[in-house]
Amino acid sequence: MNPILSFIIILIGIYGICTSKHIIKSIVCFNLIQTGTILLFLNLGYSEEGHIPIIGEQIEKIVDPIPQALMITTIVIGSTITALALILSIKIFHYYGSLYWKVVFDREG
Amino acid sequence: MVIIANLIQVLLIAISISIVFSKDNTRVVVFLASFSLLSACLYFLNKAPDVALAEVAIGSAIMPLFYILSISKQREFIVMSHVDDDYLKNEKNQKGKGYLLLENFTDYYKLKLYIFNDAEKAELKGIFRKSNVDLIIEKDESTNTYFLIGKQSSILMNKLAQLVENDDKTIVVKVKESETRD
Amino acid sequence: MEYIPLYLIFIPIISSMIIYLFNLRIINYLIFITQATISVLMIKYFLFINKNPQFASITIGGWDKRIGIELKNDVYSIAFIFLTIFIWTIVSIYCFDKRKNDAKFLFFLLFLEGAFLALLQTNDLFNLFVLIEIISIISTILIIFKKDGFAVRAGLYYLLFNSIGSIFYLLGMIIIYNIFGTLNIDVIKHHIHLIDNDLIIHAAFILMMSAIGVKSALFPVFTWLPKAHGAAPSSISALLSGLIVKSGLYVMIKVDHLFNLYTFKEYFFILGFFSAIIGILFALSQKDIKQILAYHTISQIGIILMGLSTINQITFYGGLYHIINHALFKSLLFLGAGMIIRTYNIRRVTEIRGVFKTMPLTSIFIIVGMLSITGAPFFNGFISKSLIVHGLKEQTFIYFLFFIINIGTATSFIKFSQIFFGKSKLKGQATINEKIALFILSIACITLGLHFNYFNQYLFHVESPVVILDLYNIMTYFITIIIGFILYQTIIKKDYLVFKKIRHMHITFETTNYLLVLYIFTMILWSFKAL
Amino acid sequence: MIKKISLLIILFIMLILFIQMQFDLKGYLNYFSHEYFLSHTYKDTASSNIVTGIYLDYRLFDSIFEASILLIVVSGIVYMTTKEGEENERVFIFEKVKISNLLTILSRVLYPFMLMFGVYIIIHGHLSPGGGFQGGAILATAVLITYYIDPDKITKFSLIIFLEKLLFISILIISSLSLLTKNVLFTNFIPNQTSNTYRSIFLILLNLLIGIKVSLGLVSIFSSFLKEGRS
Repeated sequence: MNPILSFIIILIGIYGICTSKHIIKSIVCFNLIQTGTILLFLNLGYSEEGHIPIIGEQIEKIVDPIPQALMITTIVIGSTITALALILSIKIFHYYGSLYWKVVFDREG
Repeated sequence: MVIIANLIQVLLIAISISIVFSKDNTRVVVFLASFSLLSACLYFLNKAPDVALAEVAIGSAIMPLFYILSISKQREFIVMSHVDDDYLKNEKNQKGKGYLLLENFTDYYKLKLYIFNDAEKAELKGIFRKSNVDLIIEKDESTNTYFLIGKQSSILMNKLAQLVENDDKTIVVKVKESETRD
Repeated sequence: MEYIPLYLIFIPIISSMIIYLFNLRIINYLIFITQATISVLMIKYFLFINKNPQFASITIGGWDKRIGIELKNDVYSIAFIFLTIFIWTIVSIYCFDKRKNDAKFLFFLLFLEGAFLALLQTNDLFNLFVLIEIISIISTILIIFKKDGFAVRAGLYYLLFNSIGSIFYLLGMIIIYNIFGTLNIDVIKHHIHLIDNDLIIHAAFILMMSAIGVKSALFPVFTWLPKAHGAAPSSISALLSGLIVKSGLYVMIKVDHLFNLYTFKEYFFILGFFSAIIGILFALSQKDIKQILAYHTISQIGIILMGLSTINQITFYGGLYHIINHALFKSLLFLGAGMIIRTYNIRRVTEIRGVFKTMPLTSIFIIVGMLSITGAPFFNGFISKSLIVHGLKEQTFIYFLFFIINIGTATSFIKFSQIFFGKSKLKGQATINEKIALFILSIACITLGLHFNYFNQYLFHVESPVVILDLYNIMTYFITIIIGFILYQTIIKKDYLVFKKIRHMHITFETTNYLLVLYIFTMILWSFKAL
Repeated sequence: MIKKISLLIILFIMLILFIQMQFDLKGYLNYFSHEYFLSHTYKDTASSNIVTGIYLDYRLFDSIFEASILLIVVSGIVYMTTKEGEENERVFIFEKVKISNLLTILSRVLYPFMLMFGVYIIIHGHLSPGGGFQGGAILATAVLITYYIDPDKITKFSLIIFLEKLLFISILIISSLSLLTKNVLFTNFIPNQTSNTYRSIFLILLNLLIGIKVSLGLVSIFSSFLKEGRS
């Protein structure tokens, strides 16, 4: 519920992506940042007295539904990017025999 | 309720720290799966059941599967063989010379060897672009030498060349990707 | 009539689906029908909008503006749409000979056009994010279309780095949404001056700008661009450099108008200058023909940014005009380079010789592009550069910096022009379609150079009050060329160690991300000035 | 090392700024959309689940592009993993793997339930949490389970791709039908006067199409992953 904690996850993800030397780990860190962002958005719109945004009887207040709708889209986008990146990483392994960014980009050809 | 949510968040932070500092990829993926499962719980506690459902279905079921599949694909060494004698024979008592060599090589890199026979000789040009073959083995019948053909770009080929240095009958050929028509 | 914006988006998308599904050679000609249809529709819409400006925006589904998604066309987006359709038509003419059986390539190409047209028209912050992501994904697939090692690694680099950048955009959008409760840009623009808390506004602006910086390859975070441009097929490089990179600048204009912050004008001016200088420095040291052009894209984007980030109105329109001009001459150069590479099968500038003998017509077109990019009089690059310089003339120091950039550009294109001289026994393999594409582009370069006033009035509704073609500017150009030639003969030709060092410099992925963080941090530091 | 330390310092400064900003932000939080959706959604879109209402009506344009992202990625991945001209001969599931009996039996038991659950989530998307995308992902996992039950089952791969594209076009057509009935694009095509039960047909239809499309897309990505490297 605390936006600060979810922001810390984003920061950890950024730290990870700035230090990870392996392609797979970079992709994982990308997922971390994304999940942190989703959490942050949901946390900011959270209110204690709000209900789940489904219309039923005697509901007077709901949590903000727009972030939820947007975040579903974001999850789809993130997962598709991950899938594409993973396929590319397999290809890269077969081309360069390694998955370390440095080795891959140092090789000629 | 809030306390549980905060606890889960702290747990998430712990998991993400261990993801960032972990060196083993498989473990990272398992962590990631549990991470997204826990974050799905958090979404639910944040009164967002739709997002939670999406995260459970995608983040903790399908995505880890893709990760595991791609990691297992990255542990394979695919060899296409055009040889029909027992150079690559793999039976209990007798293993072919080439097979031993390749086994030695893949053990060094902790890769899984995957050999398949290709009956008809495919054209070599552009084959590495078309399919994910790592090594092609061919035999010159007249001189009885074996050619191990691989990509020049692959760093694994250096080690293979080192392994067969003193062997006259085996030659490692590194093929350079030719410039494609633009 | 008012739904034409939507037709513009979905006609390319649906025809791309049809091309993919049928996978027939005859169906592939649909690409030209599509281009013709959307150009006719666009011209109709343009005339319609000029008469009834109230129809310039539609809300999809007819909902409240604050809830639904709005498409809105203004002066900039209409100019960009014309440019987009034009460049896409050229590229599809250029690559049709080779790709007429390749339904997949045409599918991605047309889909990208639809998504790009949507990006230009949307007036919704989240929709913008979705479209930016689609564009990065499709361009990744087009970059790796050759499937070789170079392309795959460049594609992965591009994909991951751009996606990380656009997450920052999402973060900025989250802050904006939580303040205003809506995602519509117009509504936000209406209310943004009511917020007196600088910290929040600045934070949102910085986060959005960092994503835009990645997308448009500004100074510290440009490393994806040369990799991607070098690896992609030439027609795609032309598209990437001509338009896809500009999508970042377009979003930047939009975001800049939304926030209306004066604090960062100077910052982006300095950043633009650095991008220009660094781009030229790298371009001078490169030997690969496509890499040189790619680094020039960075430097030209720097110039555009310098133009866009001033308060002076004429300079701003100069920057805008330079976006269009750059799209024209850079795609001309990339397409020409593609033809040269295919004929010679090598990419090193030092080894390609005698292009003028093998492909005389093509080399004339390429020379037109080179004259444009160096800013020769009577060509379009000259006009926009002069417009940018015009606003800066009073500040001698800045004028001097601009002069340095011009000299650098001239020097590196003198180096590039060495490919025309010498002898060669090869035979040119240019097909008629490719020649037509280059011809149209070079004609466009010259026309936009000669009749710029007319275009400015018609598209942007501005007068260009300056007498640009005066003797002073022409003299400056020749002086630039002479200094550039001397510099080339004395320094560049000898290939000193410094240039070798720069040429072999690799910036790894994690360092690039670190640079992105630094870029954000410098913006934070700069914003303390205002707080 | 300098890099890491400076990075930590920068991130720490960012954190402090964020904490500061978050306190400021609380004063500005806007409650416009909370009230608007509570009072309008059911009337406007005939969906009790407000998120589905936003997803499939207010912001349908977004969802179409979201569906197209999946489509693009699927065709990109298929392009990456197939040789030229081989796509038509490809089959979906291809090699037999040795699987323990327990897993097979378990999968047999689970399979119908998962299928049912997925379809339930899709069809009830406008009433309860869920919708096309979530249900589609669950359906995809159910289809993947058939891989354990019956590895020999062969489906033409090109059919899956073809169906996916076709479904996308039909999503486009259904969502633009409203041009004929209401003269606006991308909204519910059933007139507002009809009862909400009928109007929710649009939501169910779209959810169903999106669900099938998503599951087909994920299955084809999965099988591309499996085939990758086995020439």
